[in-house]
Amino acid sequence: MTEWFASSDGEISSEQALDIYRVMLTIRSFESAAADLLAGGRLPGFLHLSIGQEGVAAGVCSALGPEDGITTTHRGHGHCIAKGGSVDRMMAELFGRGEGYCKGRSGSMHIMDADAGILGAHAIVGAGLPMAVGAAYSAKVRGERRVAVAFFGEGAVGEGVFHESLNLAALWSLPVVFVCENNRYAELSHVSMHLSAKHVADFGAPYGIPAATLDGNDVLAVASAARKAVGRARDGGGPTLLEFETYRWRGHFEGDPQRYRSRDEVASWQARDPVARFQERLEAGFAVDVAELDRIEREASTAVERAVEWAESLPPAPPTSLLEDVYRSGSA
Amino acid sequence: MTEWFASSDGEISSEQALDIYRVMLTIRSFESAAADLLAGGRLPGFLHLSIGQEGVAAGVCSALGPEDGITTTHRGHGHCIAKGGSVDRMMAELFGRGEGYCKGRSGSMHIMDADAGILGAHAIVGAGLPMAVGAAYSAKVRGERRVAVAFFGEGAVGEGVFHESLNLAALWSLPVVFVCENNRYAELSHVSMHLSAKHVADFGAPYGIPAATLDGNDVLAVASAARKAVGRARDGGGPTLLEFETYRWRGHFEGDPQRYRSRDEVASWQARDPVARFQERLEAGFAVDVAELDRIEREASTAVERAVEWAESLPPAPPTSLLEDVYRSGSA
Amino acid sequence: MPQLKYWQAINQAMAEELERDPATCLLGEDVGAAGGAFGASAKLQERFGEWRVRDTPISEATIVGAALGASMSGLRPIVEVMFFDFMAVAMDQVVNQAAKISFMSAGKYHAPMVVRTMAGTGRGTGPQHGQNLEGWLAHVPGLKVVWASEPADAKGLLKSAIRDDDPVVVIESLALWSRRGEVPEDPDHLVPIGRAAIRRAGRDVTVVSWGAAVHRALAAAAELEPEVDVEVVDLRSLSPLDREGLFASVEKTGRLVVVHEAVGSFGPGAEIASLAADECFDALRAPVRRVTPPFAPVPFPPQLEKAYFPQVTDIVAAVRDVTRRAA
Amino acid sequence: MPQLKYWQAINQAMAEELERDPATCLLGEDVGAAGGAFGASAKLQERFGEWRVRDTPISEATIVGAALGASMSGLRPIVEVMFFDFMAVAMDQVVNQAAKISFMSAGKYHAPMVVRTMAGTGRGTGPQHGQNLEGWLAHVPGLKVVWASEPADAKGLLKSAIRDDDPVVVIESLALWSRRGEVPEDPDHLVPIGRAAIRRAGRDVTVVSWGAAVHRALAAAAELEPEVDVEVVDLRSLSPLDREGLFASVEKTGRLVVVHEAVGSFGPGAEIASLAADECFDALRAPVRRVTPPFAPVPFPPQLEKAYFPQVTDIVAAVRDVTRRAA
Ligand SMILES: Cc1ncc(C[n+]2csc(CCOP(=O)(O)OP(=O)(O)O)c2C)c(N)n1
Ligand SMILES: Cc1ncc(C[n+]2csc(CCOP(=O)(O)OP(=O)(O)O)c2C)c(N)n1
Ligand SMILES: [Mg+2]
Ligand SMILES: [Mg+2]
Repeated sequence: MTEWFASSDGEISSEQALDIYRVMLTIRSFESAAADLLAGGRLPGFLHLSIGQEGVAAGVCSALGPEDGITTTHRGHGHCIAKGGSVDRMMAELFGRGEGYCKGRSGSMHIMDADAGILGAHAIVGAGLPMAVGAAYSAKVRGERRVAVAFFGEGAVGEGVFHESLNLAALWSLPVVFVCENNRYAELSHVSMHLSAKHVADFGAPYGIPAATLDGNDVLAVASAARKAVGRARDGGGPTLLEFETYRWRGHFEGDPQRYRSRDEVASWQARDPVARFQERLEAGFAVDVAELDRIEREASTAVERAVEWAESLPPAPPTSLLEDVYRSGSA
Repeated sequence: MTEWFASSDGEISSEQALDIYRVMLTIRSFESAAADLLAGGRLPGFLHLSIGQEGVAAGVCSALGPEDGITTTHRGHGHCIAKGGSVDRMMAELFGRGEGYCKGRSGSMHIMDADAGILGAHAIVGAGLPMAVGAAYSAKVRGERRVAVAFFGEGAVGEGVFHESLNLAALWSLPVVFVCENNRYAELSHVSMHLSAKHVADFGAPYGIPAATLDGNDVLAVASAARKAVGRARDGGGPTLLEFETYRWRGHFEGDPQRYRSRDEVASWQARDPVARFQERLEAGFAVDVAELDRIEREASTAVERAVEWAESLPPAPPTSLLEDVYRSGSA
Repeated sequence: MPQLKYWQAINQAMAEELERDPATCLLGEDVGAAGGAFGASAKLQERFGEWRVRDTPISEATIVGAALGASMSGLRPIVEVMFFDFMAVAMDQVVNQAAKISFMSAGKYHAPMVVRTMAGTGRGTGPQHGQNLEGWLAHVPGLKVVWASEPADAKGLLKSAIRDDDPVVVIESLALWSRRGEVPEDPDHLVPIGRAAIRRAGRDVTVVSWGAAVHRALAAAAELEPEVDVEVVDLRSLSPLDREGLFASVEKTGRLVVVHEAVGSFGPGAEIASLAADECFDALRAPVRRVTPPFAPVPFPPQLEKAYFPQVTDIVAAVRDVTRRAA
Repeated sequence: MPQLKYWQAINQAMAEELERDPATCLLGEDVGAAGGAFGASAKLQERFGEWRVRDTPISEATIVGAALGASMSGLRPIVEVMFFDFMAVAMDQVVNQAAKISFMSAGKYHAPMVVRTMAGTGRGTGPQHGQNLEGWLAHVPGLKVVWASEPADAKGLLKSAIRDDDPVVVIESLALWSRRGEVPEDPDHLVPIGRAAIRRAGRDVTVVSWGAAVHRALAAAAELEPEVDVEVVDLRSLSPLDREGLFASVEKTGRLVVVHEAVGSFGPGAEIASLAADECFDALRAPVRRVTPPFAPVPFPPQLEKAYFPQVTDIVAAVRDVTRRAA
């Protein structure tokens, strides 16, 4: 199975590759900036960062079009950026400004963007999976060629809805791709403390769902596997379960003292930095020159800096917004 | 795997075999009587009968001691009788009499008996599994050699708690045996409409839980597999998942018009009657003579008749009992 | 007007809405081939196909979550959760996700979905199939909650719910399943969500109720006549609540009795009672009373169900008690 | 008496009870090696071993169900559900199973288990981590529900809950996590479940509250002095409710304001208000008022949290309003 998902040369064009690179750097910039802002007391709330995992977000979303939908988690900035979410409106949301995606009321864990097909970041572990299945069911009923992707962490396998969602998707042969980012930890606990299976991908077999465990820090491998899974879904082939092995460099949340892991372990994964690896690959395999990469990096960080500047300059969301949008139709 | 669970001659003594037979006939008598009573307007409430599935209840519970615990479902009469529940108190419960297991307040779907290790029939699909896991955790923490068995239908695989329970049991290597009665239907829907896996036993693999799909209408095969699973659990070997293929002869509930299946299908399973098959086996393999079997059958039906007579003669549970036992300690 | 049974009115509402809008669909255990555990979706799969009327596994949480995702993606799903008690299994998706989608997306998404669930009260179903949890749901911002006591409302409220752009929980009474009543044929027969109905006008005391309990309130009113002139308000919609309708009645009568089949403590009646104790304080001439089951699980046999759920005599006694007082 | 922080009091309660009774155990996400997501179980696994203090997968429903099974089999488990909102995931096991075990087994089984859960209110946690659902739980026969506002009670109520033979939900306020207070060292320091505490005696109006809101009620009382003499009742236990304590206070003052951090509609305050509107009707001299958040999901940024959750000024205004009236 793993082989079927393997990447082949030429599958991704240089242009696509540079887009992917831009996305990865935007994610890293965005989250690094957010971390600094929180540490500096300029941002309210909590932050769960995905630095080190950018390959999965960028690779998977490179296989999706705007009509496709995603659901994600408390650690969803990367997925939202990769799916086309605006860093401006995301940053405004983190700042609690009225111009944010939820008018500054919901914060980092709840980015949604109907235009970009971001069905939402949901902070209840596992909660996004049924929603993605539902979006796929809608596509099937309506005869649309849309695909839905559910991003989740390996911790979500502990929640029953993960399994229920797999069953439903398989039973109804729905166009949904389940993307697990196995970053070895759920909060402060190692995967060995919460999961008895060797691989999350093992859960595909009972349902007959194609599944594989792949290197999430190799963005081209991710992109390639995602293309296959998404293509299969779009063509009516049903669901796929992709498990990507990766690692979060930061704590579970910003401020996490991280007593549960060693510096060595972190360092060993930092040595497998998906951004640096892709950079090398771009230079070697795609013959992109360093100046171009630098330019992209600068653009990404500039976009984030501007977002910060803009968002911070806005007034805090007003209390009058509290009751807005509670109901779509008449209110209670 | 299936082979490891296979039965071998001499494993079950004649005495044990006759006990099993008695249990099977008691279940059948009890449920037949209940069906008639309900049809005759003498019983209130709803009934979900397991006639045709007696082999699983009797076989599995023959491997358990009084110290072991079980949880069961809306279709739990058989398991409760096989585990040592009193037909008198069960019948009194069905009649809504104060002498019933719940003082006649809860009815057929909620038989519990602390003395017999019946942790309870629970009418929320899947709800009994976590409880059995908890009982097994208790045995582990307290250093007791007790085993817990969770009985459930194949429909329960649709509920997340089934999967969560398997994960927890495997992760903690708990002394619990998961016993699925795959009777092909969940309410009015065939298993193909609710489960995408071929076999419920397939769900063992991802967790490394030994599992097998076996003939639930061959009570000796059931008993033998249960002995192995229970023995393994008791010796600290961890959980097992046993799927027994079987069939319910009656509707989902008494009164079910059963439009979802053909008479032929029912007849084909009635031809595989676990009671009749065991009877033949007892005569052939265990050299039990027919008179002995007749005697056991008469005793079983007499016990049930007495239970009916007694229960029906009792006064209905009094309204004063409504507030009893809501709290163990002081009330709210 | 044709006479229909309560369940037939539900069936008709769904059939009409499935016909009217191809985005409407129905999901649930046994809703398709079998036509519903209690027949509410009879023949719908035949008419609308196995995708729009779809049998599901026993996975309430995921079915509700999938309906949410579908409702955010162009469909208007109806989910059937077979018994009210089973809502507990799906509570996270109902409350943490569906109810908050409009708010969390700043209105860019919304969840035009319906969760239909059936209350087993009075049908001998016992502790895990007979609970009434409407108070939980009405406590959740973003949800709407309705409950019909008559076939015409069963149709009209369900149709309104299906056309509503917010998630609506529609509770149905199995105890009323075979109740007959006139049901308008008008395919746009909509009962507005948030509007109570005065089932019997009266001057002396307001009795507020919903679902099957309404009929006991009416029977009590009949029994009390002419001694006490009881106004019976059928709430129909718990959320949003018809505050104006409620206040107008209490201002007029000066007395309030709330009757429901959920347990009393921290139950739905408390909201009605305390609204009156705040907003109608000056008009109140007697203690506000709630007539509810005792604080205990639901029993199954008939004699205990009768002792447990509020009966006509209980309502009569409560009304007598509050009207006896001069205050 | 030693000063402890709220979370330290919780930690001490668990440590003492784990020490005292080998049947006591603790289960939850990150409770073991990590010592709890917020530190409440710091060092307990080191002391009591990895079986009695056990890290679990993210499977709230099954963990609660397993605790129930364990509690029926000789253990006295404490389960930690990290945020109050996540209770929705486990609601079925809490309500349909645990709460009914004693009833359904006619008292032959019981469920001496505790579910500890933390309210994120006031900590910038937002719509899925900041809800207060105590009203749901208090509405369930068979459950007990407590909520401490002071470190001493956090210890004493939790110890009572652990020793209680019924399932008790213990709610803890993250907003009070670092609050200091004197905490008795007595290993049998038990705060009885079902008994409210008068935090400040007064004659003019009763303000009932619980959890973190109590401190705002006290601040409001201080601000209103000497103009209005406010009695502040800290409920501590929602179920069972200290009806006598509540009634005595309302009978004395004739005025009632209820303050809580759950939304108002169909919320827990309604029970308090309607009990008073029934049982203390003759004593009431003003409308019964509830001070609660608006009917909307919980926002996350500080300025909106402040606008959302009841503040001292809101309580002051409500008290002024009800005392201004002669009635
Ligand atoms: C139902 C529920 N339980 C617990 C939590 C608390 N929680 C937040 S993140 C998390 C760990 C999730 O781990 P994983 O799924 O691996 O995602 P990661 O954080 O590694 O990206 C937990 C337990 C939650 N948000 N929802
Ligand atoms: C949570 C929940 N959902 C739905 C039901 C309604 N229901 C009762 S039995 C049943 C089918 C169960 O099928 P299965 O597990 O195969 O058991 P069987 O009846 O075949 O013994 C359903 C859906 C329920 N009791 N609980
Ligand atoms: Mg993880
Ligand atoms: Mg079945």
